[in-house]
Amino acid sequence: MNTHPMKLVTIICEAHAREPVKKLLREAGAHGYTLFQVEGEGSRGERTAEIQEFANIQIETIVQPDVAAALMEKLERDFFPRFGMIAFESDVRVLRPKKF
Amino acid sequence: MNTHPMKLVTIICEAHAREPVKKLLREAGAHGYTLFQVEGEGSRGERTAEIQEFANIQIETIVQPDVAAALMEKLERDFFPRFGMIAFESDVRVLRPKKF
Amino acid sequence: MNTHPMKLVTIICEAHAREPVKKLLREAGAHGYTLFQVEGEGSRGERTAEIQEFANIQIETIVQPDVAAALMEKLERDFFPRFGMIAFESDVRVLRPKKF
Amino acid sequence: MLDALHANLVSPAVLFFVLGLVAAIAKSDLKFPEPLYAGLTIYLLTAIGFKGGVAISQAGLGAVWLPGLAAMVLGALTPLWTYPVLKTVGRLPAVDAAAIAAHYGSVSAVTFIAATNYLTAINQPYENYASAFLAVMESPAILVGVVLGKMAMNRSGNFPEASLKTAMHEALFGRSIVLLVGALVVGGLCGERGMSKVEPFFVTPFQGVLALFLLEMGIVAGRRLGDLRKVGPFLLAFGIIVPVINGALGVWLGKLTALELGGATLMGVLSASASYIAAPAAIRVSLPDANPTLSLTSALAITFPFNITVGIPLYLAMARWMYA
Amino acid sequence: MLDALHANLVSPAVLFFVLGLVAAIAKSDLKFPEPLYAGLTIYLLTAIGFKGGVAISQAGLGAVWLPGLAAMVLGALTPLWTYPVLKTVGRLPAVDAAAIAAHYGSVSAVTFIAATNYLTAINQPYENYASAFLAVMESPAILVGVVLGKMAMNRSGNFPEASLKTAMHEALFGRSIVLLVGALVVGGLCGERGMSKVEPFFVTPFQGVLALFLLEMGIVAGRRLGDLRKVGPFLLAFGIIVPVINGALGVWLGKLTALELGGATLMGVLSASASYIAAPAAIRVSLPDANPTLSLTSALAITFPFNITVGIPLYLAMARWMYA
Amino acid sequence: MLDALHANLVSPAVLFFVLGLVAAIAKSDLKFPEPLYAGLTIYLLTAIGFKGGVAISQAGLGAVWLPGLAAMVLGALTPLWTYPVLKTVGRLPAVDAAAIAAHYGSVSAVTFIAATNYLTAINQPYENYASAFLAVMESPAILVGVVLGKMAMNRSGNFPEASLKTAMHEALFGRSIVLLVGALVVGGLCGERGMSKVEPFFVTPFQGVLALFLLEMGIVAGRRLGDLRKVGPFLLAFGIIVPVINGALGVWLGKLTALELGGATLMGVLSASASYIAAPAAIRVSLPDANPTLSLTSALAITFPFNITVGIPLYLAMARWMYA
Ligand SMILES: Nc1ncnc2c1ncn2[C@@H]1O[C@H](COP(=O)(O)O)[C@@H](O)[C@H]1O
Ligand SMILES: Nc1ncnc2c1ncn2[C@@H]1O[C@H](COP(=O)(O)O)[C@@H](O)[C@H]1O
Ligand SMILES: Nc1ncnc2c1ncn2[C@@H]1O[C@H](COP(=O)(O)O)[C@@H](O)[C@H]1O
Ligand code: NA
Ligand code: NA
Ligand code: NA
Repeated sequence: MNTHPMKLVTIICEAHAREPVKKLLREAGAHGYTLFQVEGEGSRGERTAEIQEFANIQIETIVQPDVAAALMEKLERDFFPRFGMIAFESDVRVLRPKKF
Repeated sequence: MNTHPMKLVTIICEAHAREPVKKLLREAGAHGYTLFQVEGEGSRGERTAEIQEFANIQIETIVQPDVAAALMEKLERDFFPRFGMIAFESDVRVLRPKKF
Repeated sequence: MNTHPMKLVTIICEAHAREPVKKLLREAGAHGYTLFQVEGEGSRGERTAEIQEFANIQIETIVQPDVAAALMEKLERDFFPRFGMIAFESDVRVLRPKKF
Repeated sequence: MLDALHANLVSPAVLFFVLGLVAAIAKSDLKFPEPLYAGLTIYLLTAIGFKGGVAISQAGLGAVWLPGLAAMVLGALTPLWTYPVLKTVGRLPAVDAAAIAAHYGSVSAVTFIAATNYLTAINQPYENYASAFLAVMESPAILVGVVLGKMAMNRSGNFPEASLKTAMHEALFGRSIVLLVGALVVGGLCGERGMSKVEPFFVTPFQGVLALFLLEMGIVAGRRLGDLRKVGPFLLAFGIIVPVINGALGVWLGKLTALELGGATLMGVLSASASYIAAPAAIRVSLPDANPTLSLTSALAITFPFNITVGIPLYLAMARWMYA
Repeated sequence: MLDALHANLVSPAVLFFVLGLVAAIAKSDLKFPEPLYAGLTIYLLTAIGFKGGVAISQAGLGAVWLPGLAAMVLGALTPLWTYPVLKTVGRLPAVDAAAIAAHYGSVSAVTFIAATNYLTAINQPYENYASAFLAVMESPAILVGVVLGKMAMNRSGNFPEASLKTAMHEALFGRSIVLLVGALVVGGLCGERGMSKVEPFFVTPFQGVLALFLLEMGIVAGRRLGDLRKVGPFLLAFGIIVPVINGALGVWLGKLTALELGGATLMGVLSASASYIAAPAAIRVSLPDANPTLSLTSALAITFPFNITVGIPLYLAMARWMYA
Repeated sequence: MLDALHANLVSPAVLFFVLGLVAAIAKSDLKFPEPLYAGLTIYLLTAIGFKGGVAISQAGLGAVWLPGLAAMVLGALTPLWTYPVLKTVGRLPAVDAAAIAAHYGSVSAVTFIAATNYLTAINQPYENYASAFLAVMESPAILVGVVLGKMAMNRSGNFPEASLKTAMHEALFGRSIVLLVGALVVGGLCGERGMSKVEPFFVTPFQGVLALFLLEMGIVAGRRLGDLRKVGPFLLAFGIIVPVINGALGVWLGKLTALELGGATLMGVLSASASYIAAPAAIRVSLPDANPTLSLTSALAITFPFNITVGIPLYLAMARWMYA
């Protein structure tokens, strides 16, 4: 199998950050994302999923390493101070690397 | 702790591919899977989660490395040309390796 | 980018284990978690998501390596014999390591 | 009796239940999304609770407390006789016996609701405040069952959650209790005036909602049918004989505490029914060593379908015989 | 005709549909969560099926079988003439032609329901058992379309799921068929007595629920409008002309099989409508090489809005003309 | 006044709200799944909008425009006086003051709906077209609040989304506005004839649905009670005193623009209510530096329960006094 290394960036944030984060992904050069409705708990307390506007979402995107680095940097600078969120990256291997 | 390396194969696809993918997993020798209802965007445009038949799902399965390789190969050959989907693999460590 | 290695522990279990697992996370020193409603299949058969009480959940937590090791140990000893569940760990890199 | 059975079997509610069974057996992809199930449950429990509360506000607590107390005692005592049967006749491990006993001492709200529906359909009057008995019968047996299980295995104490305290909180503030008791209190405070405002939502469409819900319950029960092999012939017999005994006990106790024929039938139905939501949830965290397949399959795939189809008319026939 | 059109366009159902279109075009964040969509679908299908079953129990199978058989044959034959048109006039690949032909031979339950709604609103009587025709017309064309597609590409057999067997199971036990046929049978067994119990749920609020559902359908269809560029002018014309032809055929066949004016109109509506749920699901797994954008966009973004707004009154006008 | 208060407190809607509060405080696991919440919201907003639209079609736009314009102006002006109060008396940062001011200038649809419910229950007539005021009062204050916030922090412009443009789109096409204004227009076009078709869905069961929805709102508000410590005594007082002032202003303006007693009460209710869905969504993306705990806790855990229980009868008492 011919798999290619790529970065998976995961962002967990309050639902209000949805459109700003999607805009960031587009600008940073991600070609797609996958979005999960989640519940969660962190430093800002529990976040149940009863009202969409108050809920949590998880956004995952597979990108080239340099895009991942740029994404993480912008998240830290512009988003972390303003939204309840965390982000992390990990290593994955994909087929069809041109797609990402 | 005695953890054992294993492969996590993640498949994100249109909901119509659900039964074919489940069948593939069984045939390839996976002993289980976990399934998420997700939204997403990729080369085929946005896929919201309003109508189950038009929605996106994510299927994750933990398997032995050789099973992972076989899975990825079959996905590339038989599924990618036909369904809107992506797939990737990553490294995880499990307890009770015999289970997978 | 200054990212820091951390462990991501993923637990997939029957919904009835929700409160016990959350309690375990708190006691083991995790500072947060994210929870997904999922479907799944494993050695205990298929678990659809129709009735919340009979459903599956996935809980993810990002923790320091030692916390991860302690978590996995307690899961194996106290939880695996009693609940339908699996757990695995993987490597991620985060910003703001103090948060976890 | 045959007439009563026929009237039940061709009602929309029961036929939709059978449709659900058939869909599950035919492996259709038909299923209800979880939030729809949750929504229907919330509706049914608040509706039945509210109606019961209004009925209490009219009948007065004086009429309710004695049969209510009797119902509670009956529920609490059921595990005490089923537990030894399960252990000695059924040769089940103590913890499994305790778990199953708890399920059969507790009650199934949907079975109760289907029974009220049936009585209404055949014009058999009943005390509307009977939903108060439903509310008080859910928890006691669960607590008794947990104590029995704990006593049987008090050496293996390495699981901290496995505590009576968790079971207590679940029994008092679990979602079905909060909805049912809460709506009872709300209905009691509002009385007839409040009822007139919400009747077109909580009462008029009720039977139709129940029919739709039983379609889903048929699917859920039908999926469990495959597990019948796992539970063995003893539990199969247990899941039918015990409801019949408990049903008779309930009807008799209803008569003893001066309920009318309809109310005694409902007390029989409650006693005969087995819990498949509240009890599994509480038992799973309090007695995690019990095998959930045993208790859930008997409550959901044997006793529930039996009661919905044959049991309810049978308990009515018993009541008619006792009141004759 | 203009009166009939106006009556349709200012009905709550159609106006809510237009509101949904507008919301989607304005990129509003308004959307219905999936379980709500699923719940509304389950409600509409069981309600229409149940009503149809009760009607059959009153009219007798004798009145239903001939037009029902005719409806089935009409559905099965539609792909046979649309397939060559799509291939030769539209110059589409064989597998896409087969897929689209299957969609147009099958039916849209929501279009049918909107039509019954419209007839009720303008006091035009119709045979209530017409929902039986809806039930039997969904599957045949899908099976025919799959066979056509398979025959066209029988060399490329490396995809095991792509089998007629899958399509058969989907056609017989897919969720919409199970709900519709199941509710028909339930309604037929319950008859008028069962109806009286569930009428306040399945009948009285039906029109309002439909209006809300069409709001959602407007959003869904509106999102597809962007794909209109991708399908090209041929499919645009196809998506309007074929329904008109099929509508006329349906009305004519309805008259031939002795339906009344209202029933013939509904047969026309069924024939004119294109499936956008059952057919896509079955075709996607049976003919995975077909491009879903083509069939789904024409069925959902062209034919469905056309029928909901202009088509339904048009088929009624046809019927009035034929019956004059 | 005490009579009016009592009538409100023992209504099913308010009692279910209290039940929700209790369930949350007791840490029950009772909760409504998100799609159920979304479905109830969609129902309530379309129902109230549709009813208002039908009322406008009967009363004529001539009767509505003047009080409508007044309502809009009142909403837009509210942030202008509350903002300095929050900044100087409350010593809050400018951006938080702007955010809170926007919430209190905007409106809570559920509070409004509960008020119409209450007036109906005590047989106090009101102008049905008052939902038009609800529709026009949601957005203006949000825009004014965003401008105030932007002006206060115009140096820190490194966050591109934080724009007035986003807030404008949200204010015009946010889901609640689309549902409410859209249903108003649909209702206006359908008129009385359309109403007769959907009344059994949109009107008859409305009060019951509202009761169930307020149960959920009680849970949501109850969960926020723990944050009361974080907001401090100033906001606690603000969350009760400002509604009373705004309520009086609204009633007075209603009288000035020739509304009847019932309509003026509703204008008071709107003015007194604070937004906890639309405003948080818009402010969170337009003024992301504002602390959402402050505005949300005061709107949802202080002002909303106050209005639902005590406020609504109070504003009616004010209206009675002014109209006496
Ligand atoms: N250590 C963690 N592991 C997994 N998820 C987390 C963790 N900390 C926070 N989260 C998620 O991130 C969301 C926002 O975190 P916070 O801003 O810390 O409240 C939470 O609601 C969780 O869903
Ligand atoms: N770069 C990406 N990162 C994460 N998910 C993706 C990515 N690209 C595609 N997806 C997911 O895969 C689905 C199918 O992708 P596509 O076939 O490219 O439209 C999308 O709807 C997304 O959920
Ligand atoms: N190999 C696997 N890969 C992914 N998820 C699994 C796997 N095995 C089990 N699971 C998940 O864990 C749950 C419990 O597993 P089990 O106790 O084996 O039935 C299942 O319902 C699945 O959601
Ligand atoms: Na019982
Ligand atoms: Na057709
Ligand atoms: Na206000």
